[in-house]
Amino acid sequence: MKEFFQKLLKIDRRWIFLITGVAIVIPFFFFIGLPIKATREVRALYDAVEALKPGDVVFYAPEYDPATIPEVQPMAHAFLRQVFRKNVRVVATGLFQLGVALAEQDLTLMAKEMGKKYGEDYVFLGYKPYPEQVILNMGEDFRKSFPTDYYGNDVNALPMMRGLKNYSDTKMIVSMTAVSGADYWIRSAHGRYNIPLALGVTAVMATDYYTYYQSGQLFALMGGLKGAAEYEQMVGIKGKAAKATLRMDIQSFAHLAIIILVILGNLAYFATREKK
Amino acid sequence: MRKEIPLVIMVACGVFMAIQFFVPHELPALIYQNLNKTVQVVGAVALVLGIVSLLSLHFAKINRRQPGYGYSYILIAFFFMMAASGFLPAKVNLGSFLGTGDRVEGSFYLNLYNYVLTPVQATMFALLAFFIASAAFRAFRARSVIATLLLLTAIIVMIGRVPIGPFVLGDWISDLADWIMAVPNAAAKRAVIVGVGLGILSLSLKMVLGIERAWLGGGR
Amino acid sequence: MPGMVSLTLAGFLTLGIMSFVYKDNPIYKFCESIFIGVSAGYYFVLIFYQSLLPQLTDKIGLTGALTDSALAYYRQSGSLASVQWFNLIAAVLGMMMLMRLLPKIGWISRWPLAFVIGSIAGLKLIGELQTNIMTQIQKSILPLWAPQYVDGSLSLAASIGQSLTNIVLVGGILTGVIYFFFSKEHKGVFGGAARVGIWFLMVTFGAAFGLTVMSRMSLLIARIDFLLRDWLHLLG
Amino acid sequence: MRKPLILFPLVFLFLFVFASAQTPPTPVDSLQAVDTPDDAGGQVDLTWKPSPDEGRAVSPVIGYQILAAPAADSTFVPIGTASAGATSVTAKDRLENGRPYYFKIRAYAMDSSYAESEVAGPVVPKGSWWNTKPAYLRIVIWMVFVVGFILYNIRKAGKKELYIRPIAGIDAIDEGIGRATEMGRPILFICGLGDAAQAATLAAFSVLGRVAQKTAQYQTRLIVPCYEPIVFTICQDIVKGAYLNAGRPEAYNEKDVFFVVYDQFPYVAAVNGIMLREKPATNFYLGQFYAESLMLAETGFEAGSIQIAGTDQLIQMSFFIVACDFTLIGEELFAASAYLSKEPEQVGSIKGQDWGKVIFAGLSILGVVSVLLDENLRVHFFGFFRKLMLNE
Repeated sequence: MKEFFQKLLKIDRRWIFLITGVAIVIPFFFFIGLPIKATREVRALYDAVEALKPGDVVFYAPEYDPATIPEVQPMAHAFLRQVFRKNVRVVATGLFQLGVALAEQDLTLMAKEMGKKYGEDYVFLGYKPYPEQVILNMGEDFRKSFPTDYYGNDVNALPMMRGLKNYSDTKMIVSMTAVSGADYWIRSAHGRYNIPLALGVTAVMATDYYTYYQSGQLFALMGGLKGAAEYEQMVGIKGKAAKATLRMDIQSFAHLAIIILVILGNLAYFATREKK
Repeated sequence: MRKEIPLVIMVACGVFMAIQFFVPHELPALIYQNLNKTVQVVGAVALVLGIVSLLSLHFAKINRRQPGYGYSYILIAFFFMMAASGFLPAKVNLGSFLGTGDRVEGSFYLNLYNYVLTPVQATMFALLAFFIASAAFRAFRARSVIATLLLLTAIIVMIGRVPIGPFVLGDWISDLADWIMAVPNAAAKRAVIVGVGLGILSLSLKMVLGIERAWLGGGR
Repeated sequence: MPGMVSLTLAGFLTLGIMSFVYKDNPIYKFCESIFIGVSAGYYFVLIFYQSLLPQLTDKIGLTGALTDSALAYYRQSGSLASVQWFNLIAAVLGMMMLMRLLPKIGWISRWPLAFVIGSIAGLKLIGELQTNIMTQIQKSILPLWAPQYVDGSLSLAASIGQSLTNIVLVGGILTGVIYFFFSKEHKGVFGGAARVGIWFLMVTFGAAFGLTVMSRMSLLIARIDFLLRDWLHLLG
Repeated sequence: MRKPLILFPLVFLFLFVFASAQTPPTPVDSLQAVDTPDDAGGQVDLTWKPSPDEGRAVSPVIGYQILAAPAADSTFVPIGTASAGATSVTAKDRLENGRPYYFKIRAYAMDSSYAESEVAGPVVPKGSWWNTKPAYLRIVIWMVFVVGFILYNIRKAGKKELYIRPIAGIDAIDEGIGRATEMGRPILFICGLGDAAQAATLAAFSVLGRVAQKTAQYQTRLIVPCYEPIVFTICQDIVKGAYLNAGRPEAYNEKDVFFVVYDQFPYVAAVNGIMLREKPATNFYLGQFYAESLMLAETGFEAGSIQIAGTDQLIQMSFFIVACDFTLIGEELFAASAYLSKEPEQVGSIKGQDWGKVIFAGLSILGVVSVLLDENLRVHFFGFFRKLMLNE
């Protein structure tokens, strides 16, 4: 037994990789559908959007790269579906260089699905480096940083941008983000211009940003696949489109695998230590 | 003079940026916005310098026939391919499977982005799951009070935030995970934020006062 | 359109990059080089079109500054708001940055660097104070005894629960801050408090780690989902 | 909301032509116009008493139009609208700083008849030079305190030796350099993925300066792969300067401080490759890190390097704590430069930071206690502090 534990402690990490992989692949073939409850911080965003009137404008800042699609995109899609369904208009930027193309794809896809028109129902301003400066500039006037939109159109020529000067003409800022750019929104958009701010972040970032939710700097916070699954259920997305909901199941087993590994590691550690 | 002038520029910009926060008048706001614009231009130019550095490093490797210099050829070739396709006019057709020039849908440039950069990024990010598992196995040992606390909270949060936790153990586990997130976690996080905030404040102050000048090269 | 070539390339690169989990090997080196080359090229073009070109052309930049001379523009319009001065400054600083390529006058590139760093330091000075210090104090002021009312009458259980939460919050913040004290020796009561502080920090790190497992697992799950569903069609 | 309001004049025109009997409403009363305080200029605050006919049964007042003119007797042009029920509005459009303006308000009734108020003005919109809002004043108060503490301690610092508690991660830096020298293997220094705008990166710079000085003395190879272009140029300056200071400019190898790529995962792929091939004895990860932290740290572990990390990103701290040998937690990273330099000014600034923590803790305790105390005392005495210091 002791020898086994000693071997276990020195096990090549490639075995660990293998065990993790197997623990994820197997549950794909056995969907259970464990129940998911909506939490307060996620519901807050849903309720705030529901309370908007048709024609209101929200500022939307998707900042995630292909690598974080699985966590953030389900939120972004669910949110855009809800917003467009309410006939709320959207001004968007993509201030993360890796996420510009994705932000554009998302908006176009959801707008097409919900029958929305570019320039009237939504506008995509695009990317500029040094996001914090851009965010501050937009607090004065969107045109300061974006005289033209992502597609090179003169911003003033877009019907929706008429009468839309800066954040104060929007109802809220919602950022679906996987980068530290979220700090800039808190500090420079909410902090300086005092616009209600909600974030959709990865599960990792949720720890960091929970404090801001508690202190009221964020009025809502969605974290990771779990937050996405909750939102999907509230918006009422069903079937294959509800990616987050489906994957939460598999997640359970992956976590179990790691916990078992940690317990085994500790057993081995204590079993071998006492004998020394 | 090589160090004094930058120092003066830095102090002037620093003091100005700090004060303009309190001035609503349009003049400082105007200067401020343009300073920002300038920062963007300088950043963009710096990238050009970076690329020059990258290329010269690899050209040097090739010249000196350093081990693995063959890979440098590949790197340089792909750089120029990507850059050239981005600058080519959209009209240029590179062939049925390569697409066209410029940065339009279906162009070679975007195809390379979509089919080279994107999948590899996603894969590397996903690989992290394996690294986490191995790191957890290796380092999560209840050696001391501190290590045990780290391990226990990690496990509680892991199990409490997925559906199976409450399903098997009851709702208390997810409540406990949420409580840890909301209370002790938030408390310590605030302490960290305050500390970091003071650290940043003091560092900024030292920069603005010209005490901290490591960035100028070689300390004093 | 993307066709087999692109997809095969994507698949090959994915496997190549993954192979380093096993060990460093020529295929990994090959894929690494492609990856870096393509990325460098991508950003070179992106930055050129998205930031250098727009900033240095039109009304806002180099060409603007050089064509309609700033001073003339000022005299004509009489308003400082439309002056092109700043664009000239931006262009000049950008040029100075490029001087790095010439060894003799490379030092001049410190000017634009000083400009960037100074501006940022000044900006941070106020920003940090406002968001990270003031707000956090505000939120740390909590009643240690927090009576809770359910249907108009005092609920003892709920009150104790809330009070406990508040006490832990305030205690955690204070001990955490004590841990970060640098100029006083950590011993005696003070040292004890600092110790409690580090416990709180560890709980936070544990929680962060646990949540991250969640994040990373979901990425891997998505990747495997793609492999099993979209690529191999093993799932419905 | 704005778009339909812009249409009002058209609707009114339409109604005006086709309406038969009209009953003009009573105009608004006591129109006041003042320059908007604490703004950049170009804005005027208007207040008025609403028309009593807002609630009348027959064609009530449904909206107001704001008119402005450069002189009381010249043509007034519409510059904005306000809905019924409003008693104030900030006029923002078409007003220029430094020119006088006169204002009046037109109350429109349902049947498109209208009545104009008395003229208010002249008002000259102008920008303010100082923001007098309490929120800004409080920031000034805080600045005076915290910045004052830091400055005071920096000044005082030269006079006597100040104590700084040991920080394990910082003490390990010298050990790490020594180890690399003994083993004859290089040191890898990564300034994180932040740009030069991030304080953590700036803190990393000063540690890099110290490390480079040591490696120059010991003739140990120092590899610095960079991510952000501006950070790259600064790193070059720092390392070059350090070798110059140590009297070994010839030992500086420009090709060892290089730019890799401005993209997270290609960067990680490259650095992982370097770790596996060069097998550095010591890895430094100081600055801003994101998801790559664990990939780097785990690969470094596989390569058998001693690893010292420091960041102000909370999540990544947890990874570094798990996977690295030494971790500088949060503020410890910022203390590092002072700790290593031992310069009195630097050490003094740390003491100033500690004083900042004292007020933080003091105010929190004061606040907590005041909540417990008698209502009157709380409101009058401690309420004063809260008003003075906190934006609530």
